[in-house]
Amino acid sequence: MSNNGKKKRIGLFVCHCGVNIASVVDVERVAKEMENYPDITFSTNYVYMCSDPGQQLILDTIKEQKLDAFIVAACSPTLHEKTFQDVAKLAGLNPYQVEIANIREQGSWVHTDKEKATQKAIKVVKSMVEKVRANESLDPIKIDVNRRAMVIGAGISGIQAAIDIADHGYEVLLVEKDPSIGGHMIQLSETFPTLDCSQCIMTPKMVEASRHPKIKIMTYHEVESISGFVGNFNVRIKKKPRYVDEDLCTMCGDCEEVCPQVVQDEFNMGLSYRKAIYLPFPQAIPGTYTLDIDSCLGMWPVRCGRCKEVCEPNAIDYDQKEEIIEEQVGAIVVSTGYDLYTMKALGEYGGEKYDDVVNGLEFERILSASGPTGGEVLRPSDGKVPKHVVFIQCCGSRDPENHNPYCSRICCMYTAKHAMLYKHRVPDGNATVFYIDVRTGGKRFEEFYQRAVEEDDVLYIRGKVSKIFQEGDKIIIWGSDTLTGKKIEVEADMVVLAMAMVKSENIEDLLKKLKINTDESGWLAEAHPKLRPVESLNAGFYLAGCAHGPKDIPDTVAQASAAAAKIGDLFAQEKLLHEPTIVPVNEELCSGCGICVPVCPYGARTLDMEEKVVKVNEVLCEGCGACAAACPSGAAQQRNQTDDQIFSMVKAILKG
Amino acid sequence: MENKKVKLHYYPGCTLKEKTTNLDDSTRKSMEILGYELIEPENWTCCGAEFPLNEEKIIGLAAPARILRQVKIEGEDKVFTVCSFCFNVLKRTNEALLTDPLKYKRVNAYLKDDIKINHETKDKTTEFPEYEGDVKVYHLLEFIRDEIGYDKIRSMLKRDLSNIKIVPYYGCRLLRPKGNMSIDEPDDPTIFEEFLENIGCTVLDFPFKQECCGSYLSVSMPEAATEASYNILRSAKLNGADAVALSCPLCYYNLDRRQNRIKEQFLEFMGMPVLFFTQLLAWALGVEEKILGLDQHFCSPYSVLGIDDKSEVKI
Amino acid sequence: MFEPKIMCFLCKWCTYAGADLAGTSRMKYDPNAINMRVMCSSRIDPQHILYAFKQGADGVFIGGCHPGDCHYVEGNYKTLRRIILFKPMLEKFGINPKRLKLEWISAAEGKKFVNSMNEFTERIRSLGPLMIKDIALNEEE
Amino acid sequence: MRIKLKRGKKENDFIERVNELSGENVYSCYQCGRCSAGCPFAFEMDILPNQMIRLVQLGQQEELIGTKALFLCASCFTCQSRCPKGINIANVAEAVRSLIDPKGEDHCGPNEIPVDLADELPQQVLVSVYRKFSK
Repeated sequence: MSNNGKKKRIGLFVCHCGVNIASVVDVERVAKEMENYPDITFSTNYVYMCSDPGQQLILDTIKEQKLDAFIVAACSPTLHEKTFQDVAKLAGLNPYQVEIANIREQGSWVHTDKEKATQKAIKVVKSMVEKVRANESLDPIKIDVNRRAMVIGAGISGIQAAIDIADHGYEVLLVEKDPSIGGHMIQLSETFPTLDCSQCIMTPKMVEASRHPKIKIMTYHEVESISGFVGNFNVRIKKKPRYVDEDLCTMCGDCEEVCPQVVQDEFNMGLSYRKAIYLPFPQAIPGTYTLDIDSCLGMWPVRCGRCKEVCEPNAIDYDQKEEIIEEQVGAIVVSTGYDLYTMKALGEYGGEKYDDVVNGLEFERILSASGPTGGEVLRPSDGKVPKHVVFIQCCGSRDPENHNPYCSRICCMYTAKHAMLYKHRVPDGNATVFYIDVRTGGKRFEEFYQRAVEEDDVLYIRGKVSKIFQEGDKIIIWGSDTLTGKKIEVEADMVVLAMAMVKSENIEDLLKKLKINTDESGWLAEAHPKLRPVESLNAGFYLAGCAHGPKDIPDTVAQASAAAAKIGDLFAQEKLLHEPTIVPVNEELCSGCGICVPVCPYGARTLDMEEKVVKVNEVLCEGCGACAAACPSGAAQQRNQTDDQIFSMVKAILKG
Repeated sequence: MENKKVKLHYYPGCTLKEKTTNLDDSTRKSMEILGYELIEPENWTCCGAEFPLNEEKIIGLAAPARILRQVKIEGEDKVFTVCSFCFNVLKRTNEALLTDPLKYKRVNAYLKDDIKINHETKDKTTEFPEYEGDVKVYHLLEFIRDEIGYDKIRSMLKRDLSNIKIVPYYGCRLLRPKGNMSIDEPDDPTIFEEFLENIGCTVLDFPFKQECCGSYLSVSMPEAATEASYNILRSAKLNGADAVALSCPLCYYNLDRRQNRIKEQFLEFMGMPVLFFTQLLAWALGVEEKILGLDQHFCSPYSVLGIDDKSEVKI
Repeated sequence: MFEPKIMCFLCKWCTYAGADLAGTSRMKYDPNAINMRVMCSSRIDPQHILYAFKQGADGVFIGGCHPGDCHYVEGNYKTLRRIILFKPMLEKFGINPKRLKLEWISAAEGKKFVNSMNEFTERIRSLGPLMIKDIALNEEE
Repeated sequence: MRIKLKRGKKENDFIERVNELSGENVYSCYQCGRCSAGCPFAFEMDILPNQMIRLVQLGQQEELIGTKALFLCASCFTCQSRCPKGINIANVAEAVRSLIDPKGEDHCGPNEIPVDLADELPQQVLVSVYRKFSK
């Protein structure tokens, strides 16, 4: 596009880069030959264009020559495109009126034939003239920010992120699908490598979150749908009926006593029982009973209704209905956590057939002072104290053939902790660990592992177990000791499987709503594996905790705080700036075929059924141009890289 | 015609023709009752028993491919076996021909040179179609589950087997190698249990159901094989079984015929009856006792089936 | 010796950066190819390729990120599909599809970029010049 | 006893041949020992299945000569069904057997069959044992 029909006055500055360019490319000839190229009103060369005098030369020339645009033939645009755009701004030009011709990295440095390299440089410069001639002046797209955040999942990562964001001074919605916040961490007994009690450090965090004036806790809520974009999300949240009024419930427990329905207790991993109306655990937040409708006999008074009868404060309300709550937020933290891989998948280990073969979280509950055994180590089948406990690492981890390819990272450490805690509880018992490698790459981890071996007599056997079965009241384990080259058979009283960590069950639905990508194992994908580890590629979404991949508590907390800090960065901006080189639609040309709509990976394009044209959300468009290539009518044109620009550049390169 | 029999190709394999006629006879009789007329592929040979594990020993695929080609020539697209070894070799041959173009080419190059002579007319056949690996190979357990259906079996039961407390023994070849070769999950199989339940047996769990019996090591390393077999029978006993059900003639040899060796090596061993699944099927379908060939067993299975033991007590 | 003209479309995030790396590593290759930087390989429309051939390119090279590495999630898969579908059409136009090449080159693969350039230049050299007058596109725009 | 580790042509060729004949990649084994843990005949073996793979990884053809373990494999595939890397260890054993004894001596030929057993042995056991352990 020309400037209001007026021809652009374009300047050319060819850089010598000392001898880096000039020794191969005849820079003077480039400048000279280009003098007569259409629209070039000024052409020169200089030894270091990026130096202060070089920049001053450009600045002065723009003013003297009244340039509308200019080209710097120099190094790769990744190095100094920004430098020269700033020069343009200083001179009052729009930065999109600057183009760089790369004649160093893709010119002088890779070629030896001076004549050919010079000819190539001229062609590259010509193509950039063609481009800049049609460049539009653009301003960044500015977006308002709604300075409220939503955190999905209230385990330790979600709670930490919520507290940090709230401490920045922003409002936070903390959404949790379960009746209480706390996640898996509140289930743990003691934590490695310090052996401090998990509930003792977790409960204050939970209380802090619940008391924080900027945090709104929404337990028993699920995200129903999300629309909008970074800074401006509209969220619909489903409030599941609890059938108990949170504000009225005094946690007296009368309802629980009369409830006739008994089901397995999830908090204790099914090792104990709860009623259909229940408090998940004593420290639950919010402190209120919840009626689990799937287990309830039915709420018509004719069928049961006993809980309602005995409830003194009249907190039980059978008429509660599902509600949809709409909220507006500017950023979202996804901290949906993990689950353990199912033991059913390990048929050779009995696949949940044997009561005394338990997974790591079950053993945490057995060890926990608040657990079903009150902290005594008793095996589930007969309540006896197991005298020999075998721990098996890498159950379902590091097994690309049959299970999960990755290392679950925390099992080495929690197995050492389990063995140690077992020995502390049962000093005359034996703890044996089967391992492949012991990975202790955290602060004070190796010392902890060595302590288990040296001070607590935990026997480590290097070899993966092949089979577990029951014989009488003993569990038989077939393993091998690869260090001596012997097959090992152990008779144990109890077996603890360090099951792999896997993505949360049924998380796919939520992720589809959020449009967040995962890796092949279902863990949330970060925007860059090294440089952007807490952001999603989808702008406005941040990752924290094990939803992103297996990690221990300190790493989880660090990532949660990092996500909160990133949100602080986002909210500190007055307006969000967005690259304007997007692909709008020329509604005159658009036939409404809709081909570009599914091509867009960001959902930025929608077909307006009434007007029969495609509408573009400029904020969502990242400017890849895939839609422009797909558009059959030419209505979708990328700003400053239109088809016409590409054609004229190709022509300049090949015919020039 | 109500009693019209369905024709079905059946590959018995060598061992069934001589050493384990009880397996062959009970299979034939049961299938007859279930409405099938069994046809053996003409001029069948040994399948080779062991599938060649060496990528370059392709000649071992020629015999099973030839057998399957014959089924194809006779106009059929499926064949069933009861011997686990034959099942494994035939099925793996198909897999190799379907997935490995080089093996396909070389096997068919061998088979191209076949000459078939009709000894009566002295006619020679030298033209054969290529074999592409497309005849479906069933084990009878699979065929019952997928084609006959347990409902039909249950509707035809004549005897009550609920007093028989039995464990299924899969062995290796029905379950492994894992993947396409396996008739069920290698470490969590249920097909054999389902079969036994549907013919009315009381089925017990048994952790050694997929352990190896020692296979051909009973020739080269007899003590090792004996110990392996003993462990299986011991576990069956510990889990409360009256008998072990199986499908493989070699497992049968190791677990039943060699119980005298087990007894020598492990003095406390008291014997454990072993039955082919087809014997149980035939018995449940009301077949008379003499067809079952129970007298061929080393460890008497009569009492398990509730028959007065007419043979001498061997253990 | 025949010196082919080669038009390269390189994605900004991976292949263009790989070409820069070849430069900073001072690797050498033939100057027959001239690069155009695009945001994503999926910006390239078959029209652009045809146009390049029409303007006298003897070969067209497209460089994108490795599968799974696309800055725009999946643009490279779109490119791959388009190129696969487009190649038979090129043949109908009388252009040997070997004159069009799609390659995945990351920002770290300077060496691969150089090798691809040399190989592709050599391939086009052996195919000889594209006889524009013989093909269906031969009329002025 | 020590192994002098060489990574010359001879050793590499041996590993390459094992991979070719078995159709597996012995390099992919990370020595977890699960094959040995589940092998029904490991209790009789002088070296365990994972050690056999290890010796192949080290290129030690000579060390494998005379190992009893190679002739204790019943091809039951328990190892293969549980190997976290999906290695078909029975195939590797078969490849090693054929490479350490290329001249072809019978490990278990017709003469080894006990006379009293010859009558009762099922055909398939004879066919399979010859196929495995003789040339």
